[in-house]
Amino acid sequence: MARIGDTPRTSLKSVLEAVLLASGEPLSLSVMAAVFTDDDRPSDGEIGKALAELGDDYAERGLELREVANGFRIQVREETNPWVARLWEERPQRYSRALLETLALIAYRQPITRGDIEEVRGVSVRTNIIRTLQEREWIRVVGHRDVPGKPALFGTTKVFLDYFNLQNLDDLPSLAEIKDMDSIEPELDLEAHSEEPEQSEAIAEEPLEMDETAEAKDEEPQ
Amino acid sequence: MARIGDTPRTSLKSVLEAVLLASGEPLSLSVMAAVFTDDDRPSDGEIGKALAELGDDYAERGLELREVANGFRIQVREETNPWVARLWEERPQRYSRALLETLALIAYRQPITRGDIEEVRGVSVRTNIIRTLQEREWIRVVGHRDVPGKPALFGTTKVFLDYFNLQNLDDLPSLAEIKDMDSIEPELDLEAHSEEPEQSEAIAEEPLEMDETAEAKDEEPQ
Amino acid sequence: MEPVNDQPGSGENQTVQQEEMPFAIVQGQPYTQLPKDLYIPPDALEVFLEAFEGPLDLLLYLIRRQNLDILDIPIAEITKQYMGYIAMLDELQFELAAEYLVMAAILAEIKSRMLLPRPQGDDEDEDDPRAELVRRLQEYERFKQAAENLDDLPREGRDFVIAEAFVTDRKVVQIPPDIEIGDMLDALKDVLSRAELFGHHQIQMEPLSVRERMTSIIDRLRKNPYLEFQMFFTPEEGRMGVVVTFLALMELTRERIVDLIQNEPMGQIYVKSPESPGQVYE
Repeated sequence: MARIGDTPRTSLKSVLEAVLLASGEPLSLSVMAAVFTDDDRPSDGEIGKALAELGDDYAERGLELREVANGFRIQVREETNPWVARLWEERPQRYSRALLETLALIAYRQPITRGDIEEVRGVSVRTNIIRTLQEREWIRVVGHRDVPGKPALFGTTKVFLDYFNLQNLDDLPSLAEIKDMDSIEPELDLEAHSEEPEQSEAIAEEPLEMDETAEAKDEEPQ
Repeated sequence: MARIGDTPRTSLKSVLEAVLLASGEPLSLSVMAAVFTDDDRPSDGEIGKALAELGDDYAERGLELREVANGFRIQVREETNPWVARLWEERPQRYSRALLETLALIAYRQPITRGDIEEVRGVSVRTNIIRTLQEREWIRVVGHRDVPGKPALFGTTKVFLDYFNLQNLDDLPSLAEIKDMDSIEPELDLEAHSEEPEQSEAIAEEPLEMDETAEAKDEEPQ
Repeated sequence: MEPVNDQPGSGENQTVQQEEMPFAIVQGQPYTQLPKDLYIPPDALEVFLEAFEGPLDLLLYLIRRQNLDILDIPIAEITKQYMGYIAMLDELQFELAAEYLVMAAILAEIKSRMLLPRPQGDDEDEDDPRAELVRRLQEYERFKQAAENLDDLPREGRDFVIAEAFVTDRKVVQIPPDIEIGDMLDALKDVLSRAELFGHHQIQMEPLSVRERMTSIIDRLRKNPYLEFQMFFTPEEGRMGVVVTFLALMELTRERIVDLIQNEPMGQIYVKSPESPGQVYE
């Protein structure tokens, strides 16, 4: 049976650190004292001294020894929390079609009221869609239309442009282009292109729009 | 927003230590990489190097960084366990020989059916043993043998390896050599032993049998 | 038999070797040793038999107890002992006996075959009648050993604990899903074709640059709700820029989003946000 201080790994400080990290919750001095046998039990003073040393050891690390109401615990420092918090991130499913349509209409017809969107879509726009788009900072209220009820006018933001890697709204394809496209995704999705080597070469030589029409033509003769 | 390496407290090593200790379960390299943003994500090589340094930091402490089947984790060294174990009143569960033998057969002989296990053990395997092993996520059904009744084939899981502190099945203690069948011919017995010294060593090496018989003799005179 | 005072689960027991653990408790007394002779108190038999993992385990015990080589079992002697156990077992009860009885039958069969004279000449090919039993015993013994080795491995919770630090704010963060620009355009295309289906909607869309300019004009008016008309024009943008701004202002006026105000003929034109109180710019 190992005894306290036989090796550095079983020094009082090492044992207290192991005990604190094993428990994962605050431990009072008396609980810490209780893990020792009558033969090797240190005094509260010795435990306190070892804890102070342990706290010093943690000065340059991403953790800290903290005394809280229930005793001492080792916890993640606020400074490292941004990374630690990402351990518990959850990525929910995709956005609904309704949200995408609403966003597209705001992008192409801004400034636009909720009523305008509903008129084009033929259905009401749920409030949580607007809220979600605002929370992502993709849209914002840019003003109010001077009609009864003063409805809010929505427009897109710089965050929206940055997210989609656009310099300005003109970089979006024109409506005429959209109507002519059989399927929009393959042509516009740059990542999809890079996965297919033949296509990415074509892109390197030509601007995006040219590439799109070229492709569309290529496929027609079949 | 703090960035990796701004201060010692947010060095890559410190962040990884905080993340490992916050999670309380093994983390693979890819999970560790996922706590960084695209801007500050280190390479697997950099993470590996930082983990190696972290492991060295723990050399003189009551904890260790271990690689197990599901990744890396920080755990209390066996040397400090005598004190740590006193944190909890409950004694760790003991497993019955029937359960351990069944688990050993599944570990060493996977994929294996319940019938195969019963053949080796010479007794039927109780259903609750299989259920307990499945509930602990130590074993799982990996397929079905293509014979009448389509019996389930069992194999062990990564959770099993993690629980027993192993990286992979190769880390299991090697299975005892089986003794040469030819030597059971009584006439050949002596020859076989003298000709193949390794064999008799193999027999002598099995400590358990020797122990038990020795003990039995010691106590007989009473 | 020797009762020992160690209660299972007492502190010192943890480091004690497996084979010294009491394997049975009879009338409150733990036993660390199996009986040395064949006499077993009837009420103890059941627990002893439960200490064995079946007939192979019992047979291995009998072989070891006499320090016999597993490869050279004196079948007659072992069978006699084994049958002794079975006899008592049988008196007591029970279903447990079935598997043991099968083994007894196997032993008896081997014994009888050993007694028969072997045909001369082909004894090389003739299997030793014990071969199958020995194979099974050896195989079982390997895994009995493996189970003990497994039990000796450091085990989570018993021999080590996973270290865990406290996290003050351990809440699950919802990461919003990503959107591909193509998804958005696909959605728009759907809306447009649906709107066309209904026919009565006039979907006129100005060039996006005009739309964008409309938003930025409103934005400027939010900060300063009363601005001179010409302040919206930047000569550096050139003719196209001027046209875009002009179209944007016209569209905003038409949609009653901004007001154009001229206090006197040929006077200064102001652009005013209708939200703002009609303060007069003097």
